[in-house]
Amino acid sequence: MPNGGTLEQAKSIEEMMLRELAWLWPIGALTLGAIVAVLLTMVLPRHRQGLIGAWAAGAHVTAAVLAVAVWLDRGVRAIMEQTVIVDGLSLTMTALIGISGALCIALARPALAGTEREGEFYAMLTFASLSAVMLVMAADAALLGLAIGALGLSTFVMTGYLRRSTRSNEASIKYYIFGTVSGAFMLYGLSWWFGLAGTTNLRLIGEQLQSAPQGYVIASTALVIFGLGYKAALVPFHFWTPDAYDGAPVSVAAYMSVLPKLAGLAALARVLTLALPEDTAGWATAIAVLAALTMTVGNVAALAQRNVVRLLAYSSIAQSGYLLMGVAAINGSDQGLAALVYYAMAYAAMNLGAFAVVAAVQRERRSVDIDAFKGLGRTHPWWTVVLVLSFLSLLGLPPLAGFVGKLELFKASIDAGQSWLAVVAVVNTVISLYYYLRVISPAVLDAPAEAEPGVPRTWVVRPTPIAVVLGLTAVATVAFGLAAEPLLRLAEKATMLSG
Amino acid sequence: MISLPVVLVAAGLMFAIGLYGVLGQTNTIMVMMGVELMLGAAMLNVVGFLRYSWPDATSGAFFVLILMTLMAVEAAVGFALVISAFRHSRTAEIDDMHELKG
Amino acid sequence: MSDLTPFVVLAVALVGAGCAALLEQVVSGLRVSPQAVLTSVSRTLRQPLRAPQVRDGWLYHLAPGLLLVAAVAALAFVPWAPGFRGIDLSTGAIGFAAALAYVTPAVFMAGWGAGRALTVLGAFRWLALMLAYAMPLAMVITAVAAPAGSLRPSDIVEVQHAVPMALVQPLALALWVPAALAVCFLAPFDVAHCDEELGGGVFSEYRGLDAALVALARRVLLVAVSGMTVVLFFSGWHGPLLPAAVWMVAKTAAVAAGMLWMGGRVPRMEIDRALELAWKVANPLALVAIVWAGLVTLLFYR
Amino acid sequence: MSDLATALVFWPAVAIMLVTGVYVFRTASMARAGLLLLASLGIEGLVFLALASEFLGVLQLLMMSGEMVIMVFFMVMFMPDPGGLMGMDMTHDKRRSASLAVAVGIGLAVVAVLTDWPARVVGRDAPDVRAIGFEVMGRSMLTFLFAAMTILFAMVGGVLLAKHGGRFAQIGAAGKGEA
Repeated sequence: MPNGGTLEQAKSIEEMMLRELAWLWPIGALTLGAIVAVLLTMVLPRHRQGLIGAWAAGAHVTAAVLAVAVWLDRGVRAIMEQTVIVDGLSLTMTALIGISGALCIALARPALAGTEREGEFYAMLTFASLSAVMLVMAADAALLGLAIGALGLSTFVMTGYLRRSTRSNEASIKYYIFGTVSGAFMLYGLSWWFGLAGTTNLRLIGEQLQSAPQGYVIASTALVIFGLGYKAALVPFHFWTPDAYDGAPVSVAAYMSVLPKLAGLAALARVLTLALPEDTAGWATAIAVLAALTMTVGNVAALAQRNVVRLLAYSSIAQSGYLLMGVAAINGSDQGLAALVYYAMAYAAMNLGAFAVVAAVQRERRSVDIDAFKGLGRTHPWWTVVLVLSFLSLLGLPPLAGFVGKLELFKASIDAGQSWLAVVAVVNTVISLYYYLRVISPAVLDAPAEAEPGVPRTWVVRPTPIAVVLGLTAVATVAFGLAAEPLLRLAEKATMLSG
Repeated sequence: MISLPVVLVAAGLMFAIGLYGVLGQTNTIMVMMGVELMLGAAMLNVVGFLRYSWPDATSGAFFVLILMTLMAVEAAVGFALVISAFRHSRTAEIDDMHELKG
Repeated sequence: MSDLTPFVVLAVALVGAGCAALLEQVVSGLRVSPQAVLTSVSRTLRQPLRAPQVRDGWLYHLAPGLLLVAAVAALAFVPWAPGFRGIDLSTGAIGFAAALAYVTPAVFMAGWGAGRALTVLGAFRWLALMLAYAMPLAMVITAVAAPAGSLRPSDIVEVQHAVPMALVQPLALALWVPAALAVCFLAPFDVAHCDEELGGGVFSEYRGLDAALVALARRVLLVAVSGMTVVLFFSGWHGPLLPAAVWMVAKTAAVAAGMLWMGGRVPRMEIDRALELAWKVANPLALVAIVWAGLVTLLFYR
Repeated sequence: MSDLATALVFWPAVAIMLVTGVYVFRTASMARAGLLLLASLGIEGLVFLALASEFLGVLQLLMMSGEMVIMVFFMVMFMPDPGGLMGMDMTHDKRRSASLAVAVGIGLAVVAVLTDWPARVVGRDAPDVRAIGFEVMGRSMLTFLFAAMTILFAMVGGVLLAKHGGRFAQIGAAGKGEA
């Protein structure tokens, strides 16, 4: 229904909504999690604030489980008068967001324990995950704009969490400026879309856009992609990424490199297929060019980095480029979306693993410079194992998850008739070899820095939450690669509903 | 006479003014003002469409409400960030921020 | 709304302001003399306009104008009798609040533009107070509008033909009164311009035409706010025997007199206590008032 | 409203809206900049009223007054030179930003004028407050609820960043556990 401005419509919609509430379980879990977290923050004493982290992580996991339950029990459909689409894509992304969000909370907990406003941080993080889920599910321009704004504001706050640190303040302000400006561009584009169709429903907008004049379509779509591209750190809109990751707490950088990015990419895929069906105005080629640019710029810029967080930031830009290959192939190939979903899962696992190692190193050695990784193998063998696994997987070495994912993306790209993009991606993979190995080799080969020669080798990984994250991500990175078959079948089922 | 293109051109100019502020100002709060103008331009677009193309499109009116919400919410978070930064470094100037390489 | 409406509204504002000035004399126990009012007006107008050394002349001289525009716009939303009203929007009640909202920037401009320590202090106090009371004010208006199912002031009057809203929603009235007193610059909330503490506060520097405009705007505000109080809570023009307009005017005069009487007798509230009251008591109570309005509407007005 | 009255409101309002918008960024006084922005966005509310969107216009007037007054307050607090007395320059990249903004403005205006917008019904009022209410309580209910969540967490986040110290800060031990 395009609009709902009469009493009869409101009544019938209300009745239908009550029946459709079951599809909203995952959203409900995160909403409840966020609100109760705020309430608990006010009630619990300081040394118990960690419980809120447990509660928030529980809400995330529950949301993931409920997403699976909804898929198995209820199936997929567009609900709430097509403002929200609960389909394979959004449910798998919800599950992914739930699990990765919980892992990020575990990663953040040791650094935050005992700080001021710890509980509020977990509440903000839960709300950010809720916004990410909303963004993935949105099929209505109003909800889309609101979700982008909400996801932005919660991540600005998390970036600025270290209030005494100039770097953190600066990072959050830069992030804020880029975020609000690109959001304004996107909302302006959405207002034009509304003018064409007389509704904010994206599918109905798509029906109108097909017959609209080219110049208008290109201009308005470019405006909308501005906002989503910034969320996913695509290349013309990527300037904020290294600064924001560098200034933010490492756990927040991990969060931002996975959740908003994947949500933004999924939303991009949904918006493009809903609003521009059938390759209107040749968007697939435009996105493919964007993908090539993104991966190239990210990889080349990463070569010069000595700060591992900045290096991972540029690496994550490059990874967005690979992921974007999936979006570009959606229209031309059936495998595009499946490859995107699979690579999203693999990327979440390996990138969180990499950031977990960085968090652990920063915690112990107070630095994230490449030199801080020297001789990691001698002192912390388990960290090094995870580091090597996740970096090699980001690089795309068989038999790890990243390899299978990239292979799928290449296949989809070629299938969609964009072989040149696959070639660009292969070249890029070769470039990225340099900087990934640049971190791995001192960690494995070198001796530790002279400052701490006598540190004994320790096989015990502390603190426990980081150990859990390290273990889970490492296992996932390997398992997703070795047992790719069932996961790929799952990804193939994660299709999009067209309203 | 007033017509849809007039409204849209006015909105486009307003958006450009906001963009001018965003690009040209050195102070975070001034940049926020530019963003407010840009969002205001988007609202003006929608209201123009409501008047001249889609008088029954309540979803557009609702979209304007969401835009107003976003304006308020983004301003609130922006102020909080400025306070946080100002308390520490006594400045809200973007040009003074060069701790990170950019 | 005809093309004559602006003139009608202006006429009502001028007449109302004059009556309010006379009412002030009554309440403060003086002999009622229109001549005294006229004399004071002409004396004020003969003063030179220029204030000594203001910091920002533009803001300083625009402020009284904006204040008057806000007051007259607020007055325009008040319906005086069936068919006799200024602007008849379907969202008039919110429009009234929107018009009043521009009193705040006007006061800020006056205080900041004058650039004296005490005027700026008064402006900041006023800002804090008005921002704190903005939320309860808007929520009270929605609560009162709920039974009518409309934000049009005349509809709100019609729904009170039997029972005035003051009896149905006493909590809403209790929340409305402080806000009404504050926006009319009356005690106990005259924190922005109190003579004893700030030596006249935000308006202390005004001379001549500016001062006259401020005085006029304050009287118009009093009329507008008391008129809207009658419309929202005391069943507007409804009443036995007498014609509608007479009832409306009589009730408005009574409310205005009551407010002036109270303003002269209640001690001034400290700004931080007033703020605490607004944020910690008035805001939560406003939510209760909305829930109560919903219950009443569902039970009795459908 | 009659056509004449509408035009009498619309044209001056649009002109003032744009002019004050430009002067926001051309004044040295921070207090003036904030109040000019209030003028620009508040008068946009009048434009909405002239375009027959009663509810949105009134709401815009109401919301912008509160929001921009707060903005003025912040400007005055956090600016090096709130009164504009020192005449300091607060801009960078003047030429480039102006030319880029002009280019974008022209581009948007050209696309807006050249596109053949569906202008079917002329002269009917925009949706009234009742219809918007049904929209909010019906089709867009979920979005509306999420907007409420967003406002709540903007408050939480604002307090997190802005309030000095934490809830548990004690006298003498302030900032001990600050991250």
